[in-house]
Amino acid sequence: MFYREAGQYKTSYKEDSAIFPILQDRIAIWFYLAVAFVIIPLFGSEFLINSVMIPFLVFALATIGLNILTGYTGQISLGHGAFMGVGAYSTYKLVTYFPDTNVVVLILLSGFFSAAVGMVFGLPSLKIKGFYLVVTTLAAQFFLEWAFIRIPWLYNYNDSGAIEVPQREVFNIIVTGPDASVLSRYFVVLSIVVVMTWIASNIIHGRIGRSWMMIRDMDIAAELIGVRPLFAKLSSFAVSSFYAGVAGALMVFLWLGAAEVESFDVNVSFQILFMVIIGGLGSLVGSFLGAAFIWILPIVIRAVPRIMGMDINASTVEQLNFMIVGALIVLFLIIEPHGLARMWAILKQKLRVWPFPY
Amino acid sequence: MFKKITMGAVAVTLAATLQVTSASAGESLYVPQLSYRTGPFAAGGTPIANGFGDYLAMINARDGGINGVPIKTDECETGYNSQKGVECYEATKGKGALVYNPYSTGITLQLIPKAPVDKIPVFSMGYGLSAAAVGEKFPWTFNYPATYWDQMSSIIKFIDSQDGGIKGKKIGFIYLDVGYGREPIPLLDILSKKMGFKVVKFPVGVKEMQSQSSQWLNVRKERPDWMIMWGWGAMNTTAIKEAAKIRYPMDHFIGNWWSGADVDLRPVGAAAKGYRSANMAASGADFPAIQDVLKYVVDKGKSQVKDRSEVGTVLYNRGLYNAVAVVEAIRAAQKLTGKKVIDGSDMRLGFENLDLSAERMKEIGLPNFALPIKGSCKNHGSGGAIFLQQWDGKKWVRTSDGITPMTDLVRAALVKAADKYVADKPGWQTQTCK
Amino acid sequence: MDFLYSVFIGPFIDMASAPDFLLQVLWEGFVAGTLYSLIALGFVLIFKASGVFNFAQGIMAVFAALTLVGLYEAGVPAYLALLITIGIMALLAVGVERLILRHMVNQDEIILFMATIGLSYFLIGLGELIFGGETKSMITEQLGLPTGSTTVDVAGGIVILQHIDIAAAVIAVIMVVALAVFFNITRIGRALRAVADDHQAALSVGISLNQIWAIVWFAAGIVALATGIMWGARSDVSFALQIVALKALPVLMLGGFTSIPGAIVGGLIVGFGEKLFEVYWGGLMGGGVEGWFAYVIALIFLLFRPQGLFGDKIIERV
Amino acid sequence: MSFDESYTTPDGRTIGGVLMEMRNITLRFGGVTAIKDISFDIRQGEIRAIIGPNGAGKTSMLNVINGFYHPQEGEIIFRGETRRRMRPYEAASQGISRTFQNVALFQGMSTLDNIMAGRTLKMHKNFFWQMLRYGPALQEEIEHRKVVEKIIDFLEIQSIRKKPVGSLPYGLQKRVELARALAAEPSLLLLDEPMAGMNVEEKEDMSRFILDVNDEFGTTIALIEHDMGVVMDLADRVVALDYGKKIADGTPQEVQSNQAVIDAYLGVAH
Amino acid sequence: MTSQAAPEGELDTIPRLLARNARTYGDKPAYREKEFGIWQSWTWAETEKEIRNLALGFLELDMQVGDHVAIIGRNRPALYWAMVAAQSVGAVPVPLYQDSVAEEMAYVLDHCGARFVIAEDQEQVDKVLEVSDRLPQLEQIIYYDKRGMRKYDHTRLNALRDIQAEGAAGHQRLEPILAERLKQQDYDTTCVILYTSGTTGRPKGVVLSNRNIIESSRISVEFDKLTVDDSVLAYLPMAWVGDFIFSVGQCYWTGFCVNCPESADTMQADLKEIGPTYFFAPPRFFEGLLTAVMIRMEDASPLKRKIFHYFMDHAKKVGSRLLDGKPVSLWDRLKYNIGDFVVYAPLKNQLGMSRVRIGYTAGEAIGPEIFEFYRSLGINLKQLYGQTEASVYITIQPDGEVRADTVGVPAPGVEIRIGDNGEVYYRSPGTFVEYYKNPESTASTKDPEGWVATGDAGYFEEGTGHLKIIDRAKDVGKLADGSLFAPKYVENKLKFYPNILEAVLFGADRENCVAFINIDLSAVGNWAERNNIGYSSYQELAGHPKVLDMIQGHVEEVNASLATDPMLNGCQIHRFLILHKELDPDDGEMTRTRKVRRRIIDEKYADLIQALYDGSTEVSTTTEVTYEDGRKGSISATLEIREARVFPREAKAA
Repeated sequence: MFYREAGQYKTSYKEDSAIFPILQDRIAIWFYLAVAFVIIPLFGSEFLINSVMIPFLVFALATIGLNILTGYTGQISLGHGAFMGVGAYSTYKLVTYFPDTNVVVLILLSGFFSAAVGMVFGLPSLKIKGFYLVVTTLAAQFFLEWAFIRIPWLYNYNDSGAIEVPQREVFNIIVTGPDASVLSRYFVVLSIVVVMTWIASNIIHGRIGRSWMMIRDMDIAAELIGVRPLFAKLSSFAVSSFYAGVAGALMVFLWLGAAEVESFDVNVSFQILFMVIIGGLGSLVGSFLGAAFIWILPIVIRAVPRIMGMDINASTVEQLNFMIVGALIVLFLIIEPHGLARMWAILKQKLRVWPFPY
Repeated sequence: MFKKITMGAVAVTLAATLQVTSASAGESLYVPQLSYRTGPFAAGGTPIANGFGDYLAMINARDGGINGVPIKTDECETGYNSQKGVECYEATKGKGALVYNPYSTGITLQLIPKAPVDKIPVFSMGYGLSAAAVGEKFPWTFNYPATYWDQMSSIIKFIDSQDGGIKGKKIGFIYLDVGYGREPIPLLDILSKKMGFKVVKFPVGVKEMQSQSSQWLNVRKERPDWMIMWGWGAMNTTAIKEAAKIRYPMDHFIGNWWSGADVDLRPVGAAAKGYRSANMAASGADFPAIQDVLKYVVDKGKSQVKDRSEVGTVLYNRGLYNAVAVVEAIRAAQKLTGKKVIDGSDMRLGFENLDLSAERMKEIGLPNFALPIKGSCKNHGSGGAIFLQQWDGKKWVRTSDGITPMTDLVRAALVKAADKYVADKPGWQTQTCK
Repeated sequence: MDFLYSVFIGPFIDMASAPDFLLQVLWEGFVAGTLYSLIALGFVLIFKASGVFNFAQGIMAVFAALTLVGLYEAGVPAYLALLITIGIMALLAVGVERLILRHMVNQDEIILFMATIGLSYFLIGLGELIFGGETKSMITEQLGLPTGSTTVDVAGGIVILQHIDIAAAVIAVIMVVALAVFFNITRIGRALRAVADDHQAALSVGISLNQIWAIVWFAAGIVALATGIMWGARSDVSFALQIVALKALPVLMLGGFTSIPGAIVGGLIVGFGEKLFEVYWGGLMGGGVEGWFAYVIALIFLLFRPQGLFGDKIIERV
Repeated sequence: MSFDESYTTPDGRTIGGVLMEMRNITLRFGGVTAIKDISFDIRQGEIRAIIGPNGAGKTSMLNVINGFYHPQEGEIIFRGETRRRMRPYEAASQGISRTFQNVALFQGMSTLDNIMAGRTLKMHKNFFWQMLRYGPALQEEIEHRKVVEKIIDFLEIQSIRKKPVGSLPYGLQKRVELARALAAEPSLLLLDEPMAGMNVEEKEDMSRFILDVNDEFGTTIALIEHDMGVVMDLADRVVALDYGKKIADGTPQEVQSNQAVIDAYLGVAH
Repeated sequence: MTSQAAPEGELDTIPRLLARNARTYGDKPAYREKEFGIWQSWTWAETEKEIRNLALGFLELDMQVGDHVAIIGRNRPALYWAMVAAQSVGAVPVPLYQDSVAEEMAYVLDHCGARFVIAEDQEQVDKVLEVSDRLPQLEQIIYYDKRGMRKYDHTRLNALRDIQAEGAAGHQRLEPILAERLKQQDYDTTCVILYTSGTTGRPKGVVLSNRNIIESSRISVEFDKLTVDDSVLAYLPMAWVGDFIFSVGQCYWTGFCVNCPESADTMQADLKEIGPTYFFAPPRFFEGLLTAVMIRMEDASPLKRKIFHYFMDHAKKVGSRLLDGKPVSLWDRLKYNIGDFVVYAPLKNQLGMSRVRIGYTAGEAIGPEIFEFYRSLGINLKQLYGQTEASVYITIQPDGEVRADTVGVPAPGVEIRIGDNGEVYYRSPGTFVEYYKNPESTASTKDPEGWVATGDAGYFEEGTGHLKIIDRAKDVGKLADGSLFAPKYVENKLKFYPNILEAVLFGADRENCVAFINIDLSAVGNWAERNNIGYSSYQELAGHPKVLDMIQGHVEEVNASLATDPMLNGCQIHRFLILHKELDPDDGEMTRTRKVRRRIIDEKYADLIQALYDGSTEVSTTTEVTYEDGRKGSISATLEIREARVFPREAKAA
């Protein structure tokens, strides 16, 4: 309905292969960015920004990471919670060793550590396919969880075994540590997520992204065409873990402020996988939708009785929350196994062909 | 379409925030209650939350609040999960929260740095970061009546008093392998050097809480003279069962105060006879204040307890004790500031001036319920004494008087740890005490 | 040098020097392995017949045990509670078939897998809502299961055998035999095998796929109940058990998704392996290696035999 | 005629020397011998057909040629280089590309992306530029897009350019697959039953495209086909297999009149 | 015919207009073509260079002044360039219908004596080569698409790109010759020869001078205020005069952009992408589009359908009034605006017409419903009446006077008179020079004073001065009782029903009228699907009793409306049948422009006509058909004949 595509013709391949070839989509993107960068900071409550937006963005980034691996390359992973941990712990170590370096740079650098770890645990994917890969990534998950506890060096021998985020400034603005304002943290997270989403989209639309999808769709044909499975799979593991690592670092440094190993346990891996599936395999938009759904839905469910003035105790709400989320997940998979992204795409398609039904 | 949902969600959340903010504008004392009635540790979280909530409800019902100002609580479910805990914190801190009782060492660690920023004290009663007891370095954090280190030193002290001393003995330490369980290890290491005993550690991962056969096989292999446990939730029962299985002498097995709940021991029953644990508050309901709770709250159906018999159990009483401390701190703050409605900073002062003497405890209807707590600017952990209780096969029996921790030694170690914590945090807020 | 010694020689000396202890370790490994096998058995049943990788199997075990204990605590006699629980598992099976599987025919396996995770969330919420979150102890005695232990003197030491562990092993064997009989002799069992081989073929013999799924889920529910009782008797009944259930994954990887003997052998390999490794080598690494050991074994194993222990060799075709 | 010299076909194409030679290839799966001691060659610029009844080992042969299966015995000489085994992507980088009996397109991608996928080996811009999708990477993408568009034009699939391949009718999928194989600018193109499952009209189209490919680009083509009529029209030389053995080799006419071939097709008992 | 001076000095030939455009609009797009997935674009400066090189190349090939250059292919920039390049060297372009069979081509090529053929691709080259032995004058074939051409004998074959390259290479030598040639041309030089398809007999080559083309273009451009920023989609046959006027005449006059679709299959999609501002299509196109819209809407959800119809009804009420600038209440305006957002604008967008400023339809009568539909959406669709011989324009509808039932007022500069027999005559600056090599026809069509007979019968409506066309003058006959018989008029009324694709009315010199009906497969097929009527073939569907019932309803409605017409109420259809096959140009039943060839139908289906008049209730027949690949076959069927209700003549209005 909103789409007016007549007259939007492309005179070059650059325009034709643009990521948002339709004008209205470009407008929409700018609109969303404006909301994220201007409207929310201006009008959002601290709770909204700190407990809804920041975690949502962090999870969206992690979901993009896993989506690269699972959605675009077809390799299932249940180790991404731990890969996030690698990013967080390595940022922590980097911040310790280079206290004067821009913390944002260190956060991004930490991605390389998780990328390296991800590649190591991705090696078996060359021989092990499909569901069996779950176990190898679970091995990564549990082994890393164990390592985060057993290697006290990782947490600077803190008595608590937790990593606590020190205060760091970027351009004289405190961005990490307890004194960092919500907005400064929000802007850092938002900027990183936006830039990395853009980069992910670029990679996916290029040769490398295509080689991932080739492996996903038909690995044998891909190989016969000349894709090296080793390179395609490992690069996917690396990029995917890089994103997870940065997300993990953001989670600890710009959201939680401190973390123990439980912040990266297998439940996190499951949660991210959920976000990927509910959002839609092989879709960046879906990564955001999935993260929003899985993260925000429980918050809403928790808020509902409070708003309705119902006197339901917290635990019942939580149990109902479990049931509702569980049931919704099943429902979603039944209605649209391709996730919210597919629904989004269908909706968009409907709007594009409006008033026609197809 | 989906954007609409998201926006709807945001709107709902915003509305929620607004509504509660306006409600708290009325005269009340807002004490958010972070609890966990779900998740793997729900068994312990539930009675604590009940005890805490019921006592506050009793104060409201019986006295109309504290000095006439009603207490308002808001229960937020954390599931013992740090992320959800922080979310609860963020969701409630804007409503004039006076104090946070995180009820999880993990959540406590997250909240400690936030407390000075938001000016809301964190009260981790008998858990959390031990070093936080050092008031100079942690003005906003309290862990009365004792830190884990105090507790550990008391237990070691007790062992030292048995069977001809601890020197040359082998002490096994079985612990839940999270921040909480690892917390006392530095002190244990210090003590082992000082007192000449050997420590063997048996970590139990959260995932293996209910399958500890390997750990106990190792215990059998190592044959320690004493076993000390820092366990929680399902880990406790399983550990005691496994100990019984390998016929470990139960009277040489001592748990800390999170490893000594009724729910932990009941499933093992007679096989656990002789098992000791530390505690900070008496069990049983034979206290006037608890009778009031029964009368004003439980019997009126305003409590979440499943059964009347839950009142008086170890963890219920501990939650109640926690509420007592909060209420008394509020009173102290009101007295100090002369205000009826106080804020977080006032509350901090109240905590520093908390004085739960034996007399005061008697006054509020809990005679001999717990050992005295006397807070100060310096000492946010009080170092109050710990007592031991022993399982007689059916119920807990208090078997010792207060065992004072090795205060000097512990304090020195705490200060060191506190310095270390603060060292890498520029701009960390500290205070000086006279 | 010391390190090499402690890795390659020390543990074996330990083993040799205390054979009774070694036997105890092996026994514990055996018992743990049996329980892994039981959970894995539930997985295999469902996977074989419906191609669903049922993540909720562990939760089903807890849910079944919780229902049993909850009913008993509500005053229902133990055996009646057991029957009712079996009934509830049947209802659950039918419910799963009606509400989930029926609508998800021909979906990707990962989608089905996700749906079972959704199911497990639902069951956790439901279980806690009805029975509360606190840990419950299994009504072992009331069900007539043995308690206590027997001490056996061997090799100059003792091996302690818990009666419940023996019972668990026996029950595991009974279950396997019963399932084998069920699969090979009964009409439904044969139909199930037909389904596993070829859905079309099964349809052509006139068996409704929907019925078969319900039956299989029911069978898996029974296995879950048995697992829940056994595990509950060893430790307690609480949702913390769900994490242990994840161990069934490496067990399945070792055994192959569709092989019942594979599940048994895989479970035992994991059980023995992780106990031995934890007790004799774990200390070197600071302990707690049990958490990942099973997965790493499975991983290494898969690298050499990607189709699992009992799976067929995969020939790739284009 | 001598096999080493080039010659000109009646329709004016030039057939060159030997491009690939299979020498005594034997391939076994466990106990089953799929290919037994087969030798034949493919000459530069020709259309070479491999025929035979089901299970004759035709597809296995193709799999051997492009490195997907590794024969236990025998050697492959490609452009003068002798080799026993090669990885499929090595074969691809040597200029061997193929289509599959059952369409093996990337179902999750559009027609355009599928054909672009065929250019994988020709694209080299590094990760950094890919990440920015700017400068050289974008330039490269556009250059290859141009080539791909030529192929799209060549095979007349403009109208399905942006459609997901999964939604296309079978005949078009086959054509897209051919386009993908062509995108690699192969020197040897292997077609595994390019006309299977097509109607007469589609078969005619496909035949025309195969001839055009051979004609326009001079691509050497080896194809497996069941339809003898098609083979007679298309192929310069035909090799016939049965039960993993070679039973005939020569011009279509020769092979068609070969008694062994007739027997094999009529199913005479062995 | 009055002789007019060339406008604006030197702008009296197409090549000179090109030079002006390259000078004035150098950076503006002149041509776009969807090729290789994107819209390849050429600015006027680039276009000029392309054409110049090609012209130089033509000189290299020794193209002489007055040579005829045949152009065969679909609308492509290169072929347009070839026309202008040919004009530049003084030759005359002769565009041919690309879908003509070789036989038809042979006649035209021979008749015009083309020395050069410029063919789009292998297919067209093959056709020309097939008949080349009969074309002694043919010297060179130039092809554009090199695909498949490698094996051909190239002694008489050249690729267009190579010609251009050669031209560019020899430009120093050839440039002066070109300049000389350009100088020789003037306003009365032949611009193009267009062969009319002709409903009867052999095609005739209409010679149009620069004056004809440029004057017509100038007048029409001024009439509709077209500018350099407009754009058109060139998709109608290049051999048709309309395309030549729009894509060459008006294009070069204003400098607007001509867009060529990728292929016939993608025309609709390309139309949507380009979104032209100036659009021409025959009624058939609009009709088909509307049918497709309605069919697609049938599948929409009930709510959406309701919204759609609600707003479409509103649009019907006020849409055209708004477009005509008539007063509309504020509330209706508001409602229209809402409707615009919800339905009209998206719908126009889907149809690729959101940017259409001026749309024309001509060639046949358009159904009033159809016409109103587009206008109510806010698309300024108008009608015009024209001919090849008039360089298109005879009458035209000015804004604000747009009606479905007339073809408008005389275009500027056109004089019209109605002959005694009702035939329309005109005289204008666009009036053609002559029929090539056919003085008899020229003489019989154009009198010495320059009046041209259109062959159509019509009359001016009283009061408005709008011309109304009834039918071909020669087709207008009399029934046995002497009343007027205008088959086309009735057929059009029938064809306005989406379910009816074609109708052929018989009745000249008979007592009453009968008709053949062709159903529209997509519309009726869709209707059948919704009504659970199974069918496996066109023939089966056409013979289904329920389909017959439905068509009968339509026929009777037409009868009812005819009954009110004072002149034509005798044309009511008494009996009809539904044909078992579609009328097809391949079978010679229609022209390439899809006009019914009555004489052929009369012969071919004599048995059916016979049956319609002899009162039988069914008839069996066998018909020869030509398949797409040229093979012949035959189909047999038994057709049911229906009686339709006829209405009594209403009293003539005073």
